[in-house]
Amino acid sequence: MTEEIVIAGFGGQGVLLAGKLLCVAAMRRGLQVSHIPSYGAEMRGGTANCSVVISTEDIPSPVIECPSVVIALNGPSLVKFLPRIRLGGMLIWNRSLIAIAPSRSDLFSFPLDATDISLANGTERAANMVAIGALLRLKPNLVSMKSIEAALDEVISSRNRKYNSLNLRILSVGYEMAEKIVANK
Amino acid sequence: MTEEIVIAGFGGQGVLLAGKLLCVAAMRRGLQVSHIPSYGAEMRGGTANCSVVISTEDIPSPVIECPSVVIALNGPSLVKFLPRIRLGGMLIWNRSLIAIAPSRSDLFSFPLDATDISLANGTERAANMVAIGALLRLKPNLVSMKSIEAALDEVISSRNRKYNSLNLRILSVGYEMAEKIVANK
Amino acid sequence: MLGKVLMKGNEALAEAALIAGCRHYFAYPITPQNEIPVYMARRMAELGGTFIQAESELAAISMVMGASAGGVRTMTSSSSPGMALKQEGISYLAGAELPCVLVNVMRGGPGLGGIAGSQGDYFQATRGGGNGDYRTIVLAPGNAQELADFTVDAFDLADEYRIPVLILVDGYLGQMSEPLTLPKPNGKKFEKSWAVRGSEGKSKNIIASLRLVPDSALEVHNLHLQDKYEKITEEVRHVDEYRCEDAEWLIVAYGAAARVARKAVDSLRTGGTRVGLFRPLSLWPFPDRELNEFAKEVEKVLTVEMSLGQLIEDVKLSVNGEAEVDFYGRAGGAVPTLDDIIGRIYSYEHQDHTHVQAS
Amino acid sequence: MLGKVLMKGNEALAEAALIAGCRHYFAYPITPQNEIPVYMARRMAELGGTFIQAESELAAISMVMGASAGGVRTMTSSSSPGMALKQEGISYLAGAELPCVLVNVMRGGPGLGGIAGSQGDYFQATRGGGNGDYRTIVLAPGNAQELADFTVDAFDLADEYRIPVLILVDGYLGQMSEPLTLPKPNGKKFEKSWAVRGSEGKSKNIIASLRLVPDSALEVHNLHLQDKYEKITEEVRHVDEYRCEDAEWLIVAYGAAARVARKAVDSLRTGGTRVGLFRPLSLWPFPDRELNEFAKEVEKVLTVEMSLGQLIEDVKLSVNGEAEVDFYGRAGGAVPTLDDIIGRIYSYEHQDHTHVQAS
Amino acid sequence: MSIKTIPMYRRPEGLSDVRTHYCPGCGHGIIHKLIAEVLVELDIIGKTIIIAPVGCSVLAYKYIEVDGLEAAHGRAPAVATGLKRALPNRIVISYQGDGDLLAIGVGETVHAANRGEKITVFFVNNANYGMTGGQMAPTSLEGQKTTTTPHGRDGTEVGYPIRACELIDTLVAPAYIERTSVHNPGAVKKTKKAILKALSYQKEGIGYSFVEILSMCPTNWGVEPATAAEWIKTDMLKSFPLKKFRDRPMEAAVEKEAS
Amino acid sequence: MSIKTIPMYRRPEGLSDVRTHYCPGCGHGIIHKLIAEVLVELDIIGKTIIIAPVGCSVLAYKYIEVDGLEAAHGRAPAVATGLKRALPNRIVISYQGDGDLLAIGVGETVHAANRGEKITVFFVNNANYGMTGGQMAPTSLEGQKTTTTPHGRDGTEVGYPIRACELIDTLVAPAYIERTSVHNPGAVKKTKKAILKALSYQKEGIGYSFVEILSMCPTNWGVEPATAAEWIKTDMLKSFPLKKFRDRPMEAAVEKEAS
Amino acid sequence: MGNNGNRGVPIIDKERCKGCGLCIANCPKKILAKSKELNSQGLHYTVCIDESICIACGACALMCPDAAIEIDKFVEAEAV
Amino acid sequence: MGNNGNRGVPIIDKERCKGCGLCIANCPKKILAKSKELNSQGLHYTVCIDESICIACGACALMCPDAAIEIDKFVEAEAV
Ligand SMILES: Cc1ncc(C[n+]2csc(CCOP(=O)(O)OP(=O)(O)O)c2C)c(N)n1
Ligand SMILES: Cc1ncc(C[n+]2csc(CCOP(=O)(O)OP(=O)(O)O)c2C)c(N)n1
Ligand code: SF4
Ligand code: SF4
Ligand code: SF4
Ligand code: SF4
Repeated sequence: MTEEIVIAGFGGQGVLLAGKLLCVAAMRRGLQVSHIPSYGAEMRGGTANCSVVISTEDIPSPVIECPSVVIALNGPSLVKFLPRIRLGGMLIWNRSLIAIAPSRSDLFSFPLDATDISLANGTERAANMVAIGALLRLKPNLVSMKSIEAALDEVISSRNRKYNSLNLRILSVGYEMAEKIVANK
Repeated sequence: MTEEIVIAGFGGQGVLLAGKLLCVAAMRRGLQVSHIPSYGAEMRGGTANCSVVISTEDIPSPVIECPSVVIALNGPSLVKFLPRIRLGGMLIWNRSLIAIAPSRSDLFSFPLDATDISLANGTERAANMVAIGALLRLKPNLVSMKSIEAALDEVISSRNRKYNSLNLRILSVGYEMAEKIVANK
Repeated sequence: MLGKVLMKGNEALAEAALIAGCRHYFAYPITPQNEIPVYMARRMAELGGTFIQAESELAAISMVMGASAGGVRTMTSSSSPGMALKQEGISYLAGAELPCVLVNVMRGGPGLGGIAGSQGDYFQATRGGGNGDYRTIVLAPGNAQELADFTVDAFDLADEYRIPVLILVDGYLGQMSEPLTLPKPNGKKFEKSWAVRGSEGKSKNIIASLRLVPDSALEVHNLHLQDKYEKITEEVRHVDEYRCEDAEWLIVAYGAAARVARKAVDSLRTGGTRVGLFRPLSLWPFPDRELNEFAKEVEKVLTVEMSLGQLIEDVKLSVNGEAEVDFYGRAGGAVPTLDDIIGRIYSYEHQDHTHVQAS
Repeated sequence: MLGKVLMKGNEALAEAALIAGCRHYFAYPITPQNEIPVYMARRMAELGGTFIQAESELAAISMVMGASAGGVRTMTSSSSPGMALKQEGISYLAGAELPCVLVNVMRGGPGLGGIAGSQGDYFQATRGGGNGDYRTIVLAPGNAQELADFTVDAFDLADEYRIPVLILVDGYLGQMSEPLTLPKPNGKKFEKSWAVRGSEGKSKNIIASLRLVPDSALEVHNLHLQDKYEKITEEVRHVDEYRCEDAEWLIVAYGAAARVARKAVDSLRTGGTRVGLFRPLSLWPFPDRELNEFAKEVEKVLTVEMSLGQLIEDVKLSVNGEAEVDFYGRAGGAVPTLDDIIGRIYSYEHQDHTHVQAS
Repeated sequence: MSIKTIPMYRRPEGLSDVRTHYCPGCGHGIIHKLIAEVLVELDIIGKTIIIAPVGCSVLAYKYIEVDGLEAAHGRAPAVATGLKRALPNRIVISYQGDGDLLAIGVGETVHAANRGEKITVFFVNNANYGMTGGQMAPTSLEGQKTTTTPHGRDGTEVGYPIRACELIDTLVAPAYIERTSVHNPGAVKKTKKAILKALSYQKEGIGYSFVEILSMCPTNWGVEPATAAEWIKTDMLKSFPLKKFRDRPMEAAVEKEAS
Repeated sequence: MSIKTIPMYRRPEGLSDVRTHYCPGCGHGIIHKLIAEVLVELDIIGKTIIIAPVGCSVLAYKYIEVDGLEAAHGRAPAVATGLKRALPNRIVISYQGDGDLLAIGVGETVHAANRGEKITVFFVNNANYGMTGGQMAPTSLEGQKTTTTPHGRDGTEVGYPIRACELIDTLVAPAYIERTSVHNPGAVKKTKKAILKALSYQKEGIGYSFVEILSMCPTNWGVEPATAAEWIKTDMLKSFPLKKFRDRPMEAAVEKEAS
Repeated sequence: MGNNGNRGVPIIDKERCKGCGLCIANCPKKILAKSKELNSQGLHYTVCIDESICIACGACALMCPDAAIEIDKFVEAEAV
Repeated sequence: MGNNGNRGVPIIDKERCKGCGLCIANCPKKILAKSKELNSQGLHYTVCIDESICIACGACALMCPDAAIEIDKFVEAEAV
């Protein structure tokens, strides 16, 4: 099993954290993992993204040409990564910030009102958690909710750990959203 | 024919100029020549010297390990180069500044009162000319007085060319000194 | 995986330097190694160590020179253009036989180039971009675990041989996070009676690369260095031979490029192609004899680099005509692809079979 | 000899640069190349050209970058440690494809080392001590005449290929005076529409090594550079083959070392030994095919350097196992001796004869 | 009485029609805009070359409609020197950040100023290294938290903010030295005046001019742009008072030295 | 009333028993002597390390009985920084010429001073590059003939003399800055006092000290040593007035910044 | 004061606007605000919520780092 | 002035002396001069031509770059 996941969004949307969470959770399950941020522009103002590879085998390169999963938290990210998703791959996208639905029909596309859900839970910064929650449901063999819970404690600095329960709550909302979508399909 | 000549003395004694003179004169005779100053110490206060090679053949290296001729215008130069002169080589030394006669008997040694002669001609800087004059006599096949005369005009900057006749006069004194020594040997 | 931590390569390296006892780190910011100074800024404050953000790379390498001369373990890190600026200083450190650890997290060049990972400084690292006949040991880790482990080794090697040791990494390895187990302090101690700590109670020490008097002093010094380099060449030869034993084709690669090559070997082996990966872990000294042995047995050697023909020179020098040497390289931040490597090796086999049939 | 002038190597080079039309020269003092800035200070004032004694080598190479970008012929010179400092700048110039002439009058290293002539920067010159995949043309004159002639060529090559051209000399060649005939201006003109002179009446020009967008831009740029380098490798291959035709033994050497080697060849030939001198005049591109041809015919190749094993890598890469490659090198300012070279070649013959007798 | 609209302000022609890569609220954009305006007003845009530093403004030449040239990190004044000496009739701008100009490049800064190169240096002081992610700069304030001074800059350990104008003001040659800011509209207006003066001096061949401009880096200061502008006013101005340090033609400089 | 002789002055123990390579009348010798005297007087000679620059004094460590360390040209203050941070209880001296300190190394000079490194810098200003044969230095006077300014230094073309003390005096951290000279016995005495103060400050851990010393280079000035000393008095002092620029303990510096 | 009686209108290029808010913070009349909508960059751009009281001071345009604001001024036709 | 009544003698190490003449130029009593002879370095070293009027001011020793001059001072025995 190898999943090549790109998580992309604005700077403040916590895409790096989301990637780390996945990695630590998968690592604790004994899987091989790699995580690399895009540092492709020693410059400002663009999108932020990270590439996460989770695999039962050694990982050759952390760089992902054609992702199996893309999580696009904003419009520019969608524009950038949509064309790269592999045939039959998965796209999770933030409908709160992306007005027009993606144009490819050769992949599994899951819209989430991620920012809206986050805001509804009293923060604007947890769209990433919604998406991770959804991913957990959509790729059930990747990592469990339990391991993500443990990973949250490991990855989040002690100063911010107080938000972990909120994060988990938002995560499960994402999970349930995905559940519903899957059920409806 | 190849002569490997080292000219050495204090900074102000014009050793580089003496070397250049020899080179230009020899070059005009169609000989191969090379001249290199000692730049062996990016530092101060030592002796100045230059190595001159004059040859009928191509010159491999301007660096002289064992000179065939050494012109030592002061004591430290003598100390430095005496041991290096090749067997049967020639030493021309400035008796005005060197108190003790050189110790090697396996070479041809010619003392000159070079500084005294220079001073007697109203300058303290022409010991080099005395020595070159002597060399001309002692190595008659090297360069002629005539070619040195031409070389003087070529090498000396126009500003100082007015001293050329004086230089030539001192040169001939050196020549005659050598003449006398040779006659006496 | 279970007892491991997930760390960014740059941070794994930094933490390993601390484990090795480095408390004097000097650097100037540059992408993609910025995590190292940022990490050190925090940790040195905790440990009472010294981190100075130098005014330039020239100053940083000179601070390393001062600290090393004082007898402490010291390190600097940079990336390609910054490393170019350190070349004079490295030459001085090598000439003065001062131990230290240098890190180059390479990015694409030439010039300002870009900041994606690259291996374009192989020549600079292995041949020395500074002046004169000198060498630095060059280690080439290939994952976060090796980044940490080799860093500890680097400090030991530096002290053992009184030589700068360069850890050569590309930006991908520096930037990516992977699971690793942090090394334990090994407790090795090195006597540094040569350090300049004041002459009280002993004769005075002088540390310099300058050799002026007598005329032969500099040649003598160089021959001494050369002896040391030969000793290192005998004693420090690190290589990872992966499925090379019965190989018909050999791939040579290091760092991030070698990770892809290794995968290619696995894939090709599954398909029945007898291919191996020769991964030098020390780039200087280069394990040339070892490679030459394999070269005698194989038909062709493929060099895979993230540069345009640098590693291949050491490969050719090692192979010395014993086998054909082929080249596949990417530049300016691109990573070799699995397909390209597999395709290339496959093409040999294909050619070969054609050849066999024709004969 | 009669129409010739006696000039110091450094000054011959400086005057030739003026003959080639260079009116913008920037440098920082360092022995043994100081005659060049001193000469330029005087002559540029006479000619209305620009000489700036830069505040450092870093500044000097950057001034060259500015002047070259403005479309004028420009040069800088230095010696080993100073050259180490210019490496980043050279990488930028190469990346931005700016023509210029660089001079390294080498002295002994590493570090401060000494100031006697040496060839210890061969690696730095031919492999590039800067960052990334780049090349500079490297010319290796062997006497004052070539110093002058190659300097004029260097400016033409630089403009033709938009590349920095490095003249690599040792301190002995720089310091010694020899007879030479000054070259005549050749009147070659090069269009420089790429220069930045203001965008008035045309679209704007940008000169940079940076390639950020798209991701592949830097690789594309590198491949473009590589194409150019391959073109140069085909077109610029300079070598002086001296008595090589029927040689049984071959010596490879450049610069001051080659002068001694040439003499050795003459001596040995007189004694009946069939030996030749292969003297590369361009060190990059290295005339590898040419050397390989000879290597097939000889028994052994002796590399003679004023360094401790640098040129030999290019020799081995060229010979590629076709003959044994031996090494004789001196370091730190020493010059190879005639006796040593003759002795070494003689020893081959002796061994060989023994061998023949034994078989 | 009918009402007509007339254009009071238009996007300057001198700006290229592209989106910059700068973060929202970054001062570089304001400064680029002013330079573009002045180049057009002085009618020198066609003979100007801008030398971009290594820093966030590394692509400055893509945003202003002039020829552009790269310099290695810190070396822009030396590159400018070479270029101006080659083309004395062109206008040469060295545009630099504080890491570039005061850390790695302080030598080139001091010496180009000291030679009185007839160039113009625009020094964007944003109190940190923007491009590489907010490390301490020579101009970071005491106590300022940066990624490499996580507990705030401690002057006694890593040095105090260096004042570029004051440093350069110890030299004889410079013709014009001023420090301005872009933290509010009034400051922006004064900055434009300073840019205008600097470039007109160069146009007239008068000599070296240096304009330091305090500028927001909201991203790395970790605040909203408006808060960043406020921080300049409340904090930066204390260490970097706005001031015209020198304004004299070259001849005056020569006289001063002679006397 | 019988007469006895007592030793009034003895060659300092701190000097090595070797001949220096300096030219006759070179100021480096005088300055070495003073440093050697002070190191003994302060009883710190056994814990001092001198960092020699690249310049005529490249072998300084051979002449003073202390541990010695080399720096690359211009980098002595950075080397000193590394060493002092490694060994905070040792006395670290950075001894530098004007090419070294003000040309290639002005960056390291400014930044070590700005960090207030607890080191001492002795700056030997001889208005040219001695070691490489008398080229122009940043401190060469206007009109001064050097091998690279054969017609005399022209300030408008190649810059005016740079004043190191004035430059450093713009920084907050330094504790002690003074310019002295060795052109006559009185000046030598004052120089010794300055050296003493600088090194005792370091001994007490007070902070960065900088002593600039005007010094003769008869060889490259092309005059007799006595004439060279006279030239310092008649010419150099005009551009480089002798002055104590700053003398305050670190705490004062901190206060000043805080206020 | 100098703008006494002046009237005008800011023309905001919503695609150039990065939503930094410097114009909003510096508008003396407080008539600029963030849009509810996003532009194609996904950013809340600036809009003028009451053009009628714009005094054409130019503060917003001066502060805009992206030169996204132009200003038109109203003048009495005969005065031109 | 401060040396009123002081008496002493300079002790010059002729082998260390480089003959620079700084001592000679700075001796207030003008009692130093160049030797006729050369030392082993071939240099004219400094000699004191009239020790009787040396005031032990130390000027020569202060100026000597080669620390070639030491000074002895004469004192009345009982004063010690
Ligand atoms: C030789 C070298 N060293 C370091 C870097 C990395 N680097 C790029 S920009 C920069 C500093 C940017 O800060 P500043 O000059 O203040 O400009 P800003 O980005 O804040 O506008 C650094 C250190 C580099 N590219 N080259
Ligand atoms: C990188 C480098 N550049 C240049 C030199 C050559 N160099 C040696 S000493 C020196 C300057 C000496 O002048 P200064 O610092 O004033 O000291 P002085 O000799 O006058 O005491 C120079 C340029 C060098 N050794 N290294
Ligand atoms: S990081 Fe700072 S300086 Fe750079 S673009 Fe962003 S706001 Fe501007
Ligand atoms: S050249 Fe000048 S500084 Fe150097 S030793 Fe001689 S007099 Fe002293
Ligand atoms: S200042 Fe410009 S970029 Fe910022 S919000 Fe206003 S219009 Fe948009
Ligand atoms: S000062 Fe010293 S070296 Fe100079 S002449 Fe007098 S004793 Fe000799």
